[in-house]
This record gives sequence, structure tokens and C-alpha cells, in this order.
Amino acid sequence: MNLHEYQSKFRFAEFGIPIPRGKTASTPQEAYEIARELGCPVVVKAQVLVGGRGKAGGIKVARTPEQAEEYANQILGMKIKGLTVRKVLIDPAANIGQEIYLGVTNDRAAGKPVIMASSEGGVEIEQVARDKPDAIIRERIDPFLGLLDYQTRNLASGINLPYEHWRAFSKIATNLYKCYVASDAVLAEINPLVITKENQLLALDGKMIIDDNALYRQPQLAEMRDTDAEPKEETEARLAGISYVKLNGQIGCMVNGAGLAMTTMDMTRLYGGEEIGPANFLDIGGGAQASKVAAALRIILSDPNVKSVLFNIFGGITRGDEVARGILEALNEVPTRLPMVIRLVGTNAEEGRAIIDNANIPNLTSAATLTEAAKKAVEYARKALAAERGAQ
Amino acid sequence: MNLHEYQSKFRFAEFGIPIPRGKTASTPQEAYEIARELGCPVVVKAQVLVGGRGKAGGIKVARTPEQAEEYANQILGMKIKGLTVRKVLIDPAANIGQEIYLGVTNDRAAGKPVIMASSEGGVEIEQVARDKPDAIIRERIDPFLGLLDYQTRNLASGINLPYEHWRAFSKIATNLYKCYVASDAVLAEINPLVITKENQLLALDGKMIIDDNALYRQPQLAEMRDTDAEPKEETEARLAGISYVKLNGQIGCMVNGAGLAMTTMDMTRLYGGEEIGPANFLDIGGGAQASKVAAALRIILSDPNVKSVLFNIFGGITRGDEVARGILEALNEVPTRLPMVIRLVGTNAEEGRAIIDNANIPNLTSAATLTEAAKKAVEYARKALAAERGAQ
Amino acid sequence: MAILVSKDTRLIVQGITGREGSFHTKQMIDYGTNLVAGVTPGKGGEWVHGKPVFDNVKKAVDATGANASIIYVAAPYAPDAIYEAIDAGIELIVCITEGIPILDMMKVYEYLKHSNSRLIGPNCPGLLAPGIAKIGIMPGYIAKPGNVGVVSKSGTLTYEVVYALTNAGWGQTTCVGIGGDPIIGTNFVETLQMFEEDPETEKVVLIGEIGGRAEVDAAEFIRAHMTKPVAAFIAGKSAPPGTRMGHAGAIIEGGEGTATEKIEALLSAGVRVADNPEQIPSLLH
Amino acid sequence: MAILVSKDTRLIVQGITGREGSFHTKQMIDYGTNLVAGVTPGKGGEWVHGKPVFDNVKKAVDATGANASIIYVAAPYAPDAIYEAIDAGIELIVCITEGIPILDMMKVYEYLKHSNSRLIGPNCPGLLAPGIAKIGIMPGYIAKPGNVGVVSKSGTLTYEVVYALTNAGWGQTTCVGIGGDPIIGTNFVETLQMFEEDPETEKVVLIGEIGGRAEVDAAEFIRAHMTKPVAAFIAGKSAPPGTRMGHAGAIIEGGEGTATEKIEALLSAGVRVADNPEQIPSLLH
Repeated sequence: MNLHEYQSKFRFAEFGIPIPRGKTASTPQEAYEIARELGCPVVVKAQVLVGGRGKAGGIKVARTPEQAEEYANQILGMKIKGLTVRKVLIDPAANIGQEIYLGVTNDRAAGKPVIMASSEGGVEIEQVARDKPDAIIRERIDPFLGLLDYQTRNLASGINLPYEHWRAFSKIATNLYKCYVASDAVLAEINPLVITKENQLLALDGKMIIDDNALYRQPQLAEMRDTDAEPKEETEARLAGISYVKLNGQIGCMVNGAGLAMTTMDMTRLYGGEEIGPANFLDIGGGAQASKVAAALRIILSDPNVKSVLFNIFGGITRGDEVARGILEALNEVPTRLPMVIRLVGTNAEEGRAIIDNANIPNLTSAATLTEAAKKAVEYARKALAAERGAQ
Repeated sequence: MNLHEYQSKFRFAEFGIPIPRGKTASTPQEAYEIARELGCPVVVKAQVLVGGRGKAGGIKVARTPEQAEEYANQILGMKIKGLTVRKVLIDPAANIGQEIYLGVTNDRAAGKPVIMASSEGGVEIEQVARDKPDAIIRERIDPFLGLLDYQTRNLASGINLPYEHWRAFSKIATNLYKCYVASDAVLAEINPLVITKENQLLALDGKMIIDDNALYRQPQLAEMRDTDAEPKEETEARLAGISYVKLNGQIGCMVNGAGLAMTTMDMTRLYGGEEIGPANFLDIGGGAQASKVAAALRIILSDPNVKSVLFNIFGGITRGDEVARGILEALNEVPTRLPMVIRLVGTNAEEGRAIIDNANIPNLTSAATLTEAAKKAVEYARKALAAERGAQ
Repeated sequence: MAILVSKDTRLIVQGITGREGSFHTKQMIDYGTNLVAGVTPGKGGEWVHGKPVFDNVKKAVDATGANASIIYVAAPYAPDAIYEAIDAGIELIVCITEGIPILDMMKVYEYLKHSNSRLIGPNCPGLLAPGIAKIGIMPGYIAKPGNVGVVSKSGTLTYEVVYALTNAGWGQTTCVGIGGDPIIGTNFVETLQMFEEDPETEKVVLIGEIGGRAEVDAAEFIRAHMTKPVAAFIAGKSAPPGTRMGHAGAIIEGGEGTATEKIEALLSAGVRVADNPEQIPSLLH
Repeated sequence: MAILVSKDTRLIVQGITGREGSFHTKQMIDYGTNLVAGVTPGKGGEWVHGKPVFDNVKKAVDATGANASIIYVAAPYAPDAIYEAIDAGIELIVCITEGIPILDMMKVYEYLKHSNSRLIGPNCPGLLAPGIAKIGIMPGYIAKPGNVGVVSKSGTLTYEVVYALTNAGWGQTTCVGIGGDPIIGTNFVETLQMFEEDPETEKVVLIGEIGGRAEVDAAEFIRAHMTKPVAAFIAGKSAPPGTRMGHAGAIIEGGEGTATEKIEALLSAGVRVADNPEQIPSLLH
């Protein structure tokens, strides 16, 4: 789960990391009031869960409260990479001396957290990582020991930080790691961490991603989820225990298991070529109860791009005839006229296919293999697209 | 540093361990009020840093507030193993069903904390440990992982605790370990942990010892030190950075280094036999500045049993002449007519001895070896004792 | 012959009295697995499907000589169950549980390194050694004894491939689902090494997916150390970069971890990579 | 020949710019120790007694090839210094610092177990290998080269015994002060084993004190594994049971750890035990 900049920074502040004393505004009037209270210049920053806000015009420096109001008016409601800005953060502008990068994340290969620092903060850190890997100092952290003092000094020394700042920097690094652990984060990042011209260290921008699996023990963070910022189908899916990601293709896919779901997507692309592809990733998880299938179907059909639906269920322990009955029940609840292909594998798969065939649903056919199923779904989608073009 | 029962239990309560809702009283009147408030019967318990309070008459059950007052009157001011009782704890009496032992301490051999439980709480646990080692269930704790849930269940299962109590017991064990860690304890012990006839688990008595080396980061606990409960010379020594323990012999020893200090004690006993021995353990630590030597000398001389004084200083890096001058300065500050023997070893030891000899202090002689020094100190003490006997 | 399990494997089930634990206990026994006992705290003395239940792993091990454990315990309690198994000296631990927080798994992983235990998973379907033992949740009928070793990050996609192999006449020595979480007990390289060393295994199938760089490491290992032919399928070619795909492991990290990158690494290590999982059997010829 | 150190030992000093660190650096250099550098955070680039100072251990190791470190850092920071040395791959770490909390040391001890480093101490006088190196605070002049190995829990008591040996004509291979804290990096048994294996060491002196059961373990080891004669002295015979004697380690725990118990264990293992430390040299004949 991603946190907004303001959520991340306010969280950092709880752990003793110095941040600008900004506030969020949901209206231009609020922005005006905050700018007046803080004193100008201020920075008006779009709060949206996507990168590249600056380039998109989502970050502006205002010299007066009136200007802050004006910029807030421009930014609020703006769409950045498809997401609508509903809040701005008004921060006092800082006198930036130097920009540092500081972040904690998981090093999968090592199975440990890693803290990284670079004297070249502010720009795209991935770019620095690619072009000058030595400019990023890394310290792997023993999860039992935590970040040790000497490691924070190694970072400070590694990025050639003047000694006068070591103490403050070490404290920030230590607190960032504490925040990362206490928040069950998979990423806690300050970029840039600036040295102001007044010689203070300040976390100017912040980003946190929380481990979804740990939200059960992070109620305070779980509440921060910005459901406005995620497509409403994804919210719905999450609440139903379904993994769903909307994509741009035409074939609605319903699959059990994430790997098989991706494979099913890949098959529609393999046979669909440039034109036809998956409309979504959807993993209904274990079992195939009618209610869950129905919820998944509703979500798939809410996408107007969908031209055909592909069920790919590997029953595993579950019996194929039960799965088939679950799907028929769901179709009863959520009727559709879109062409559908169902592929059932597992125990009693043949009985399952017989049940589907006997139901005589005109727009539902079964397939024996994934290849056959994908090809059929592509064909249906292609026909539907052609028909649409013909109708135009 | 030892904590009183009430300090330990109140600390346990901060960590969520159920304790009787008792209070401490320093006067019989207070005891009366508390007993009235809690409702009788209550237990009046001497708060004193020594075992065997019950046998000494320091623990009594009162059926009425008047009786509580009467018992408090008897117990307050009582001496138990040389320590004066200044406070009593008034606890509501519990309906004891079963008595369990539960304690966390350090397993030196394993280098880990160990938690121990026994269904035979209440009696001397050391006795149980000797007679029926299997009746004590032990779980060693990985200091990085902490006490794991499965280990608390192993304890519960190992002491044949009825399943209905496992949850409560596990929680107490977990919290006791947390308390031990958060307090930098070397011992955190509940004995007995009782199952009341109302089927509740309750920590009826508690004991904690805090790691002296960690007191610098435990200011709240450091403040709990009951200086009333320790001999005032030991307090004085502690504040001067000197390790001092009063003993029952006649030879005041001043030594640098704990091992050498014990050895010096042992030598006075070796040559002193049954009659003559060390009056104290005293380690002045590194160096031998006059001020510290003077403080140590004052402490030694405050013991009326002391008949002779033995200095044993292995200079190590420090020069013997400097040590000698430090001692002479101290003797100037703290004059005494007791016979003294000084043994100096290390760099410039001969020069040091010359300085001592040239000072011509009639009651101060030097010795070349520890053996010689110990024999001389013993001889002086023996003479002084004989003179005293003669005078009587 | 199989890797990881043998006829000497004596399995216990941690969480045997739970719904899932009990169900799969029956399935594993029916498959012929040497399942000797179960563990559920406070239920010591009960019996499940004819197997004794103990209060803790140590008692189960003392009583039965168990050397393997499978864990069906909810995520908040699963790390404790893993530690209990490690501390009891269990050699092979298979953890089915999904949804264990990464921070917990990093600690488990660190602890495992200094132990004598091997962990498979978590969030995995477990192992299936056809004709020998089933330790996990893979449906037994999809496999048959043979000479192909299968290792996979995925669940149902594994079944898909194993089923395709079986239908095409390729039996398996062992099918290992290692799980797709960011932190897992046993990775591709370790499993490939076991297959390389296993005399019965003649060919190997690797099933990967987007996210992380485990498949690239696998490719490097294959190039440098494997003599047996390897075929592979990588899921997620059509996934957009940076989108989370349900598996915690399936995040594309900082430009690494795309399907294309993995496929290229495998191809250049001499691995035959399928476009379609159903194509895998034909790549073994 | 000595144990633990040799002419290849390249020593750094952690905390070299501190009062104690700087003083003993001079002493160690004067003794002839191959002291190559020092470490003090933020003082990288300075020089102390002609030796370069680095900001961290890793830089010092990279620049000088150091393989040993001595730590003169205050107790609250000493564990961090030990971890830094371990993580930098230092093989021999001697920690002089006294007063490290037990909880911190239990973690250090656990971490050490899974490392390639050996820790001597903390709260110890360090090592003295006469004619080779002095790593610690023992006064150099008390020792001379010879064939006696000395291992001790104590500080000045060690000097006493070593000085007595030297004066009686018994030189030493190595004098090791292992420290008397409840948790130490290297214990009696490990040190005795090194002396047993060291071809130059012909006789061994062990100096113990009350508290713990390290001397009893040592006695068991001597009985079972040592061929070289051992003489011993145990301090604290006259200490009352249960009284704390300044050393955190010198607590008599639950009826164990009395001097009498230790002396009996040593005697029954064939060790000659002195009543008086000055008697030790005579027991070596």
C-alpha cells in the first residue's frame, strides 16, 4: 500500500525526522490560509500516488498567499497519469544547499533490509543507480541487530558528508529505519533530504510503501489507504478477497492463482498479437464459490473494453463439477451476453465440462486446453471489434 | 541492584502482569487505612532486600484493619538479617489454589537468557532445582528473537498446567520477559505465581535484580535504589567509584583490581587462620589518585573492627613512586594511628618503597611480597586483639 | 529417488486440527506420505485421521522421530511455528501459509541460515515426489513417477505444467513449489543444484514469473554448473511494468525483473524457454 | 610462537584518539606490536603516534590489511564497535571496555557465534605475547618470552602471577586475560585448547575466581583433553557466599561457583592449585 507524500512525511516526523512544517489543503481557500499562516514563499504540491508530479505541473512555488490559492486552484482536480489530485501539501519553501538521497528497502537477494544513501539526491535515483552505481552507498542491515550506528557513519562518510552533519544525519537514518520497521514498510525513502543554507537537515519529500500482508497489525496505517486514489473496481476486488488489476486489452480473464492468471494474460497476448490482449489481471484465489465468481464477473464486466471473457480454473483439490456449478450460479446472478470461454482442469474436469455444455448457454463454450481457450477468446474479441468497426 | 518486592511487582504491573492491588505503608496508621480501603483479610509484608522474611516474622495475615495496624507496628523497624524494615506492603490476601514458579535470568554458560517454570512454586526454588531438576522446565531464549510463543506453551505444557490457563500463563511469561529486557534485569522472578480459587493467575511475590552496568540507561530504575537498605559505607564507596563490601574480619584491605582484592583477602585469611581475616573487600579500580585513596581509607577506618590496614597495589602502567606519593597525601588527609602495611609492585616500585620508608611514618611499613605484607598485617591485627583482650 | 524427501521422511503437520490442516492431512495420508503425527497446542492426546496430536513439536519429534514438518498455521502465527520446527531440529520444513509479513520472513531467513533446517516456502504449494510422498497441497493425480524435476515459484501454474508433463508421458522425480514471496527459504539455485545432483533426475523444468532476479540467478547457475537440460516458462510477459500482480513477489523492482530480461538470461544460458506452458513437454525432446 | 597473535598480526585501535586509546597505543607500539592504524569516526586523516586514523574500520582494513583490533570505547558504544569489527572481517577482537550491560553482550555473543571473528573480553586486560605483541593494557615489563601459557579471568591478579613467574625465571608464550564478566567472547576451555595445541607452550597457568562455573568446565576439559601440566589459583576463598565482589562475574550463583568447589574440581583433574599466587612458580617444577 502506497502512502502519500504528506502521510509519509508526517509519519517520519513521528519518528523524530525533521520535515517542513507544512499542512494539507483540499480547497484553494485552505491553501491561502495555510500559506498566510506559514509565511511565503511556500511550495504547493499535488498529493497523488504517482511519480513525475513536477513535470506534470503538480508542484509550484508561490510567493504570496494569493498565488498559493491560485496554484492550488490549478492543481486540485488536475489529472496526473490518470489519477485526480484531491489534496495539496503546502510546505514552507526551503533554502536548499545540497540534496541527498536516503532510503530503506528490502534486499530480496540478501533477505535483509538495505539502507542506501547518495549525495546525488533529488534527481531520479534509479538513474544514478544505473549510471554511477558507486555514487550510491549501501549498508545491508541484519534484521535482528537493526541499523547499527557505525553503519550510519559509513553512509555519512561514504557520501562525503561534512563531519558537522554526521550526528544529525545518523539520527535521521536511525529514525528512518525505526520508522520502516515500526510501519512494516517495504520502502521508506527521503528524496531529497536537503541540507539547507541554514545548515539544517530536512526531509523535503518522502515516500513509504507498506507491506500489505502486515496491515492486519498496522491499523493506524491501514486507515490511511486512499481509496479515492485507486480504481473503484480494485477497491471492490480487494474487499472481496480478489486480486484485480485493470489493463488495456479486450479479454476479461478470471483465473485461480497469480502465476496462472499472468500466464492466461500472456496467452491472450500471444494469440491476440498487437491488437488483442488481456483486459485485466484477476486472481480469484482458492476455491471457486459462486459468490466470489459472481463478484469477479461483475468487476470484469464493469470494464467497457471487455469483448470476451476467459475462465481458466485449475481445480487442484477442488472438483471440476463443483467449479462448473459455481460458475453457472454466478452467471445466473450476473447475466451477460458477451462471449465466454471456460477451461476447466482438475479432478472431475470432464464432468465439469459436461455440466457447462449441458447448460446450453449460447454465449458460453468450453475448451480442453489453455491454448484452445485463449485462441477462442481472442477470436471472439476480434470478431466483436470487427463488428464494432463495421457498425461505425 | 536489587529491587524491593513492591517495586518489582509494580514494575511487573506496568508490563501487564496481574498483581494484587496492594499499597505500601511506612507507618502503622497508613497500614490501617490501606487495609480498610482494600478490605480484609490482607497480608502485611516487610519490604527488605533479603530472603527469609516469613520465617523472621516479617509476613503476617491480618483479619481486620486494626490487626493490620498492629502487625505493621511490629514489622516496621524490625531488623531482618541486619536490615531494618522501613516499609510494609499491604496486599489483599489471595485464595491460593496452586503455586507456580516463573523466572527469567541469564544462563552464563549458554550466553542467553533462560526462562524457568515449575509447578512447585512457593518453596525455595533452589531446593527444587537440587532435589528434582526435572520439576523445573527451562527454555533458553535467543536474545535476538526473544521469548517465542511456542516456548511459553512448552513451559505451560511442561508444568502440566491445565489448558484453560495456557493463554493467561503465556501472556504473563511473555510480559515477564519483556519486563526483564526493558529493565536490563539479570533476574525477574515471580514466586509464587498463583492460580487463585477464583481461577485467576496472580503474581503474589516478585523479585528483580537490575544490571548495575545498565543503570546509565535506566534512570527510572536507578532512582529506585534504596540507599537506606545498603550500609552507608557502601553507598559512599559507590559514589566515589570504589567497590566495597564490609566483612567481619580485622584487616582493612585496599587493593586495585577485584581479583587481586579477593586474593589479598584470601591471604589475610590464609595467614590469619580462624581468628584473623579481612575486614572488607575494597577495589579502588585503576590509578591511585590521592583523593580516591583518601576516600577508600576513610571508608575502611569507619569500621571499628579494623585493627590493621593492608595496601596492595600492583601499579601496572602507573608508576610506583606516583602511587606512593598518592598514598602519603591521602594519609595526610585521613590521619590514623592504626598499623599499616604497604606493598607496591610495578614500574618504579623500589622508588615507591623508598618514598614510603623515607616518610618515616611510624605506623606504616612496606613489604616486598604479598605474602610478607599479609603476614605483617595479620601480626599487627593479632597484637592489637591481644592488647584489647589484655586491657579488658 | 527424489530430492528433499525419501521413504525415510517422517512428516508432522503443524496445525493439524485446523480446517485446512485436517483436510490436507487426509490427502497426504491417502497419497501414501509417511505422516506420523500432528501438532496443535492444547490438543495433545487427540487423534486426527488416525494420527496422534501433540502439544508441541518437540514432543511430537521425541515420540515419533519426525524429521519433516508441514505448516498450516495462519500468517500471524506461522513464524512462531517455523521457529518451533527449527528449534526442534526438523530438517525439512514446508510452509504453506500465505501472507506472512516480509519483516517477519527476513528474521526467519536469518535464523534459518544458522540452523540445520531447510525451509520450503512460505506461500507455496509444497512438494510432490510421485510415488514417494506429497508434502503440501498439490493435487496428487496430476503427477506420476519419472525423471523430470520441476521447480516453480507458482501454485496453479505449476499444476498446469506438471499435468501437461504427465499427460505427455513425462513423469517427475520431484515437483517443488518454492513460492513467489520476496523472501523464501529455498530458492531456484538451491533446488536446481539438488536436481543436478540427483541421479534419477534427467531433465529439469523451471517455472518463473516477473519480479525479483531469482530467474536471472538461476540462469547464471545453469550456465555455470548444470549439465542436465532445462526447459522454462516465465509468466507475466504481458504484465505492465511496476504493477502489482497479487503475489507479493511479483513486483518489478527498479527496472529489473521483467519477463523479457529473465527469458533472455535463460535463453543465453542454453535453456529452452516456452511461450506457452503447454509447450513445455515438447521442449524436453 | 604464541597463541592468538603472531608476527603477522596487524592491529588497529578502535577509539585511538581517546585518552586511554592514545596512551595504550603508545605503549603497544613501544612494546613492538605491529600496530598499523586507528579508527575514530570523524577523525579520518589525522595521525596518532605516527599511525593513520580512519573514519571506520572498513577503511582501515582496506588500507592496511589489519586483521586484529583492540577496542577502547566507552561501554554504551562498545557493542557497536565490536559489531563493526566483526562485519569488517577482523579475526581477533580484544575489548578492554568494562561495564557493558549483559543484555548487550548476550547479543554480541550470539552474533559472534555465526561470524569468523574471535572476541577476547570485554572487561579484560587483553593479551601479551612476550617478544611478539602486546594487545591490551598489561604492563609489558612483567613478562618475558618462555614456555608457560597463562590464562586468567582477572586483571591485576594476572600481573601479579605473571610477574611472579617472570621473577622466578618462567617466561611465557602468551598471557591471556579473558575477563570476568558473565558473558565473554572466549572462555577458559577455548584458551586451554589453544595452549594444548601450541607447540611452544609446555605448561599452563590458570587464574580463576569465584562465580559461574567456568573453572569447573575448565577442570573437565583438562581432565579429558590436556596433556600439558596445569597449575591454578582461584581467588575468593574468603569471600562470603552471595556477596557481590565488584566484578559482575563474581557472583556466586545458586550454590554453584564457590572457590572450594572450583579448587576441588581442578584438583581432581590433576591440576596443582596454589593457596597463594606467589606459590605458582614453585608448582611448575
